[in-house]
Amino acid sequence: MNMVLPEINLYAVMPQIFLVSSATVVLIVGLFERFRRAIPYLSLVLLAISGVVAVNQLGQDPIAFSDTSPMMVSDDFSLVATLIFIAGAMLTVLISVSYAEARSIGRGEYYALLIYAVSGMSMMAAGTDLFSFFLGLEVLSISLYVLIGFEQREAGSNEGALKYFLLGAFASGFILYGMALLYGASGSTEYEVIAHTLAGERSDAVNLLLLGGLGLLLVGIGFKISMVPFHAWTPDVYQGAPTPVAAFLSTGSKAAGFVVLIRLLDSVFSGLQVDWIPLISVLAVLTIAVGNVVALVQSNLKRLLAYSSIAHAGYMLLPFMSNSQDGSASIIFYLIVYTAMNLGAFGVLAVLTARGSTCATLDDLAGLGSRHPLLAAIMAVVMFSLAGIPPTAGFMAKFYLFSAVVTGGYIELAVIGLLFSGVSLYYYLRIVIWMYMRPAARESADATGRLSYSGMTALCVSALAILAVGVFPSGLLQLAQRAVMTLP
Amino acid sequence: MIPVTYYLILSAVLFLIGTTGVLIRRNAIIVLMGIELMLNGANLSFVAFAREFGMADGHIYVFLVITVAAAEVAIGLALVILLFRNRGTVNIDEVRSLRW
Amino acid sequence: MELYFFLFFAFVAVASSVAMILQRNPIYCVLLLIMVMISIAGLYLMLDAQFVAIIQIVVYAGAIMVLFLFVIMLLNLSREEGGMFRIQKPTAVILAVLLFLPVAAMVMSYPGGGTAPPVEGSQAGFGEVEQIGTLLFTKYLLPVEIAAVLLLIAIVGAVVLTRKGTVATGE
Amino acid sequence: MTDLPLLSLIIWLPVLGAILLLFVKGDVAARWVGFGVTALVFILFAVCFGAFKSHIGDPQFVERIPWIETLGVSYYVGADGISILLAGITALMWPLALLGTWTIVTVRVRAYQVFMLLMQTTLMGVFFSLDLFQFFLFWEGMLIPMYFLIGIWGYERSSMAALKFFLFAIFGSLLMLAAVITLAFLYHQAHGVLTFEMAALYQLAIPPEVQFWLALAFIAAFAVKVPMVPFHTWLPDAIVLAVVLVKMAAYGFIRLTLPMFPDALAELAPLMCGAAAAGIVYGALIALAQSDIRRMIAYSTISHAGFVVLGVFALNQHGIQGAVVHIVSLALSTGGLFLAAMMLVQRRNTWDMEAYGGLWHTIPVFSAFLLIFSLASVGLPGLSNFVGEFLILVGVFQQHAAIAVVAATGVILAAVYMLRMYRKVIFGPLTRDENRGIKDLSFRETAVLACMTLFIIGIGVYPNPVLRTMEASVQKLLVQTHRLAETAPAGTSGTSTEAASRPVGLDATRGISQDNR
Amino acid sequence: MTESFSYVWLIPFLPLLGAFINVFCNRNPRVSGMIACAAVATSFLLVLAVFFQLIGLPAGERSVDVVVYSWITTGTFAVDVAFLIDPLSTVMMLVVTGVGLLIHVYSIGYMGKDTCCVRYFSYLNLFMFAMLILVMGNNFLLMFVGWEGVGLCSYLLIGFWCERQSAANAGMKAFVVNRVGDFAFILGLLLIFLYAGSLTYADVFAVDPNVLAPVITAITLLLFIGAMGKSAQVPLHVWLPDAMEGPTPVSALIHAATMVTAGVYMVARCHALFAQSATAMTAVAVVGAFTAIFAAYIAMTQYDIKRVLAYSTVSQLGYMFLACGVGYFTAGIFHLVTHAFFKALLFMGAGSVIHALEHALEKGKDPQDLRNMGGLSSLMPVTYKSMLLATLAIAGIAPFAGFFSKDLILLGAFVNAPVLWVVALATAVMTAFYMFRLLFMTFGGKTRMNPPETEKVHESSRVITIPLVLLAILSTVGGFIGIPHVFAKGMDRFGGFLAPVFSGLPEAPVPSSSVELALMVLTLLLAAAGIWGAYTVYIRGNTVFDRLVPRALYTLSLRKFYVDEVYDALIVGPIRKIAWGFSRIVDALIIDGGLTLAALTVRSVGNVIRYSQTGVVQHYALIMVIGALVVIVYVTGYLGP
Repeated sequence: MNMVLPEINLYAVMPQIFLVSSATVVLIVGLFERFRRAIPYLSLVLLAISGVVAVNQLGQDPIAFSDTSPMMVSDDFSLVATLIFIAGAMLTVLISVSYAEARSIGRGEYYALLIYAVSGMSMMAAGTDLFSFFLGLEVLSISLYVLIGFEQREAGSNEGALKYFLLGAFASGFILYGMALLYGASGSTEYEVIAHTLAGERSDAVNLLLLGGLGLLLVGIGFKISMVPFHAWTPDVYQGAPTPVAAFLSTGSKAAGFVVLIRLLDSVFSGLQVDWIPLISVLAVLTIAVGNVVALVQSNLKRLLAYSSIAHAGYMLLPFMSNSQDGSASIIFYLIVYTAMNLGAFGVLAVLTARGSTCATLDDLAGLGSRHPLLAAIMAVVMFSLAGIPPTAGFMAKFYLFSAVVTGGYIELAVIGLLFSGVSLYYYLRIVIWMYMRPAARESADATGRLSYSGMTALCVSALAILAVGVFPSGLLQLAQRAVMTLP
Repeated sequence: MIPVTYYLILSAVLFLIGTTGVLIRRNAIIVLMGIELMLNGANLSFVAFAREFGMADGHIYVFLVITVAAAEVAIGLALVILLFRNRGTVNIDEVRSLRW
Repeated sequence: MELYFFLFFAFVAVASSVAMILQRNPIYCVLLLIMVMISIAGLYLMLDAQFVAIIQIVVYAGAIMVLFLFVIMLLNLSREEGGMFRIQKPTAVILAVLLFLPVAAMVMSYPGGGTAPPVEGSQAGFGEVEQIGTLLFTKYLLPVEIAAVLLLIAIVGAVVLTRKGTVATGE
Repeated sequence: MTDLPLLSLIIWLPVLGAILLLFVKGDVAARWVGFGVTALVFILFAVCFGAFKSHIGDPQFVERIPWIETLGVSYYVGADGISILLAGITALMWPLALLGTWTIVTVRVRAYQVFMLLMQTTLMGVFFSLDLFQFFLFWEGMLIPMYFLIGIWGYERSSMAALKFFLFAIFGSLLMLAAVITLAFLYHQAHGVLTFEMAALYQLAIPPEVQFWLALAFIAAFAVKVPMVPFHTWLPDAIVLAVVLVKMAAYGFIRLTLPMFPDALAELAPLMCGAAAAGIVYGALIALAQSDIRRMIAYSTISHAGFVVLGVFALNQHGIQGAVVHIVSLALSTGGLFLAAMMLVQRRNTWDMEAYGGLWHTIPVFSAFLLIFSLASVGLPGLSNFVGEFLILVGVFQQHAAIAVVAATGVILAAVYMLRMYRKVIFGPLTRDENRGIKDLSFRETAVLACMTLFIIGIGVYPNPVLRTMEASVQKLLVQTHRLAETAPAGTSGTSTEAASRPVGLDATRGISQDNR
Repeated sequence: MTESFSYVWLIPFLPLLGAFINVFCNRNPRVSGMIACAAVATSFLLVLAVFFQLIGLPAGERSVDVVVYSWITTGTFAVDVAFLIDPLSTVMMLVVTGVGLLIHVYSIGYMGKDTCCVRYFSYLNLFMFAMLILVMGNNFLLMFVGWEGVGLCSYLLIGFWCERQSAANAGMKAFVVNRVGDFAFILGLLLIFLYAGSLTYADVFAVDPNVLAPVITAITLLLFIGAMGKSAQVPLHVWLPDAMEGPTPVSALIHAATMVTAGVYMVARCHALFAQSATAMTAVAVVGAFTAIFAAYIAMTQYDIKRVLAYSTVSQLGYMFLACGVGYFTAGIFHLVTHAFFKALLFMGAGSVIHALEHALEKGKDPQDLRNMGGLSSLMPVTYKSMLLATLAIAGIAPFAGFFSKDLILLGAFVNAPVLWVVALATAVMTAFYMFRLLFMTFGGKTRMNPPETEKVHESSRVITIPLVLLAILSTVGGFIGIPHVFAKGMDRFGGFLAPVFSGLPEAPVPSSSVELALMVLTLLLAAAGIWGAYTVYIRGNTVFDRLVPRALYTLSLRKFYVDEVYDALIVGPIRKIAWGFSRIVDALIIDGGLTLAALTVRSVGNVIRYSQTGVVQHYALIMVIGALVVIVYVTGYLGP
């Protein structure tokens, strides 16, 4: 029996290889107690190296892993996505340092799992086969289950992890069944083949299977990006998870979901858009509405941010309707900005609650403006950005996103989205009010606590990035547009 | 020769029984088992389709799914054990401190 | 003949799974699930998927389900613990039935492969270890590697989560 | 003309000042920096104004730098007669406001200066933007400093007031954003190029029914900020910088709504005029029922803002020029009134009119200034408001005589509420002991108010420099509107015979709704 | 031509300068009066120069526009700051600066000791400025500037003693009522501009009547409403009696001699427009006549010396409007001039009395109440004599100034509107009655003061009496500038001087000399009857009228026809209620409440969704399955097999 080994190109999976190796290195080094303090920084360096690798490959023609079965591809899209994930992870590492240290979860495994998760996301982004996507998703998910439950002594952390796990696995089941249907319809799980099936003549039955498969995939991915009605886990899990993990969860994992969704909806399933456009638009509007309306009545900050992140997912769903390169680019751009914003918001909470309780409510923020002016200023910038007020990046992102929606001819969707984003101002600004216009209700435990340098660095970086992108968005816009150019 | 649709129907039935199990059981472990049942249902479809196509790719998928399932089970059971340690119960409806 | 086999396995699988989700004793549940696994393995054999069938029994029924059993014993879950949601039960069943209708309608109309031609009978070596192995090491090299990483993560995760004595070391 | 990028300097200097302020320690130093920067801006503006050629209707001092190329956005600033006037009043008011609140603002002084400076930047940016996107950016960006200024340094209930204001404003703005995007999209459809350049968008032929909705969206944004009834309820609680908003919103009307949607205006302009007139009376009536000075001023602002809107939507030269003059005067008179009131409240710590009385002999200088500002607000001829009001009435009277009549009743009511306030606060017997010891204005305060008074009288007595500055620009604007109106669908033309029989007072630049009769 | 008058801008400017100097450069109360007087005196001299220069011109060229600078220009709207020098404005300027100067001088004596006299004099000067702008402007807008300017000064001066609540209220009332008139005035201006295309007198009056025809009645009526406000014609007269809260010289200057006559001046100035509308002319005449008799009726029973004079002023203004309304514009202006003399004098005399009594009367006694006076003729001889002359003048006794002007008005009324003539005649009787009532109650009979009080009463100082004497002379001989045709043909210098201004009007019908003479005699007789009546009642103490006149009529007069009360009930009250309603109900409840309700709705929806988040995983899973069901059903289009 002769086995013909396929031509493989490791170059195509270089970032992923680097990420997995980095994680493993961190894991191993973490076993040595004496390097404990160095681990976050080691992780940073390793992530940066992976990032450099990814940057290095930018701008080249897509490289597939192998010619016979591509599985994963290194194109600008996946690379840009990977860079977003890496940046998010680096910021997460920074805001984790003091938090993890204070809660004695700052072991090698924590950072290793973080990087594994990034590798999983990267695989999802680069995957050109439902299975590489699925496996990447699982790598991500399993890392996240552990990360969320990392604070073993905290009942909330444990509960959050279990909830996320059960529902995540449940959603995986749907994805898997959907994949089975797609496999049945096209005989393969490769995106290209599925797209080919869609492009060619196809019987009604095959069409049905494709649609059913897509629907089930949407359920699973909708879960990841917390699209209504698959969103219910979001607030509970964010609240229970260690704050840096929640930050990571709300940015990286959601971004990964969207990246996959772009690949699927805009290139693979674009042939079925008449079918999924009304569906997605209804779900998007629902998502926006539920996220914003419930966030209005929240006083727990993590839950509030959770609902806000649901709302943002809704905004990001809108450009799919336009089904244009601008639409996809606007999602990528939004994701970049969103990552910075949400990491900033959760980061502030992480820095604030590093020593204190996990429960940060609005009242805990009262008087923050005078207690920690810099922290409050960063939070304010982030809130304005989330609300989409210039000159922050949030505005640019929203602008680009909604212009894509309008360009697609869905003005009414844009108007609905914009109006709800007006509603969102209420809760974002409430935070600012509490920080600056309310005296501290009670002396918080962290009132005099020194803020960690690493956390503040991360926060300053995100705040500055938000402002810088808000004023000079060109570079990132072009990056986002270039990223989607390589999509078929 | 049994038509492939038989298998597909069976797989759908198993998948949905699994789903129902997830929905109605309070014991976290059983819920996890329900999820396993769902995966098995999907697997059956894969194999049935593979037979239909005469290509063994579906088998590989099942192989991979089993791996994933194993990984999930490991984590899931670990979480359940942790839960039991923290709260002395595996009934997930009693674990609802995070809500509203 | 084949049909009887099919019906037998299908019946066992469905009956066991229904029993599983209704059974209150977790241990019985595990055993019933193992029954399901085995009947599915039987179906795999009927579908010329010998390798998968064996894996199903060895890994799934053998290893994974034993793990379940192990944990249940470990936690010493009493008979009546667990149980079901009363109100949610009918809802869930109705939902499942409702969901079954479109899915069934979908798969019922399945005519055969889309791109690949349907194959009659067994190809040479279809579903045998050799073919599977070849595929695993050529076409599916990357997924297998990822699966390896996945297992590593799972191991690490399980260890991290269940490691006892993680007393807060914060000074 | 100098080679300096004057407009950019004017726009961005305050930001530099704000950054500088971050490194300044101490309240006094912060105040000086704030004042110094704004004064510098004023000087720069003076240079700019000196070099401005009023006979040119096109933007001058134009600077254009590619900015966000992917969106077709460039950094594009320029000043025409209208914008330079509004920028001018901003440049003037800022140092005065900072000087006027020198001792009134005692908490977080540094932050106050920072936000005031940022606010100035956004205002200048709005006025000088020639790119719609950039305009919107500044327009929205203004909300942030505004929000803090209202929330932190406002008076009671200020944080909720700030929130309320913000929500009101943002809903309007978001609708406008949707319209902005749609405009760019329409342009892209028509010409295949993405651009936000205002001049280009003016030329866009938009189907009338689309125009209608777009115009409504724009109007929503501006109406909230002007504010027009019934979008005004944020104002009484957030009066602090209301005058600023009137300026911006009216500018928005003039710069964007008019030339962009001529066909829609045929339908909308009479409605807007009617709403504005209703607002004038409504605001005045409510001002009449207030015993709180701040709320009284707030409602008077609503009433006056109605005049501005009325003038703009008269769609003729008198109306628009009148509106601009009125905006400028409002900044001076209402701004002065509020500043003076703040000075008084700083001394006695209450806004209740009933708590005062008999101050004439105690603080004569203050009383005199308050009188002048009140009278200007009342629209006394010889003071600046009169010029604006009268021109507006002239303009509107030509279009909608009945509406002008209703609006003119505001003149009566203004006298009633202003003098009522004055009588309660200044006149009457001195009954309360705590009012006895009030100190009169300091030299600094006197200087600030005197400066405003000078301008009020100056514009009232000799408004022509102001009018001449914008004349060419307004004409250009109207020509723009007319040209598009003429290309409008059938049914809107054919009034030439009618025009011949018009009384001689009806000039050619009467605006489109007239033509549509 | 213009060059020769180029200095006229100084005429209004000098008083402004005076005000400016007083406000900013002068802290010395004593000097302030000097500065003010000097400014006005110089203006007066300049006016005289203008007058003689104008006389030197041929009659046809006695109308000169002097443009100072271009004021407001937008598109077709162009208004200059420019002055019109013609006989009419010159007459007004003479009256304003002349009488004004005397009152300024008088004020030094009257107000010199007030602590705020710097402020007082600057207001007074500012008023002169505004009034001169009003009469000199060559266009409607500039007139409006002066129009409002005098209103402002009136407001300030009425409220001069602002610590008195009543003074503050009166000032506000004056301003607001005037604003009602101004509102109409503005609308009139707008109409004029709309149809005439200009606001300059020369342009407007030259416009073809056909162009203006559709709106001429509206224009003139609107302008007249403005005049009614300023000149206190019924029903907008309510502010003038209250305006007596101001210092007495102010009442003399503003509320008798100058400002209140602005309406008459305006109507005369716009005679070209008014003449085009018979309706408007009728309205002017009727309103004037009604006001004349209405105010005279009220004046008969008032006890406040200044209020009597105030109602008398209203009444006399009514006469002037009557004159204008019947086309006798010259008569109106003539009466304006003579009225300025004698009414200013009356006020100043009253001021002199009040000034004297203020120091004499016990605390709590009102120095303005006629019932606290009596028998002052011996104590204050100069005041008494000059006031006697003025009273004779206003009563229309020949040959005092009032006789000539009033006679001309009555003549005009007789010729054009006999009904109104009867009214005017009745008014003349009443005027004689109430004026002599005032005189008798003040100076005649026995004193009603205590002896210690009487001792303290002294004649006023020279500064006060000299202007009185000067004005008394003018009141006596002032009428001779307009001797009627009956007595001497061509001796009507005044009419001749104004003739070029009113040349465009149709020739008024002139009755025969005998009729004219008969009318004069009748008038004189009736006036005498009025005087006799007053004498009977107030010197003799005869109570015949008490028995004859029903109580109700008396009360009606005393209570001023309850006009203020009616206004309170019908206008002020409802507006206040509407304002309150808007503020509390529409604004707070409906608009703001509606928004709050919307916000609450959103919040409660949020809360409902929030509390559906039960924390139980299976519930979440259930939601997911429902979602999946929806998705599947949707994408496959199957609702079942």
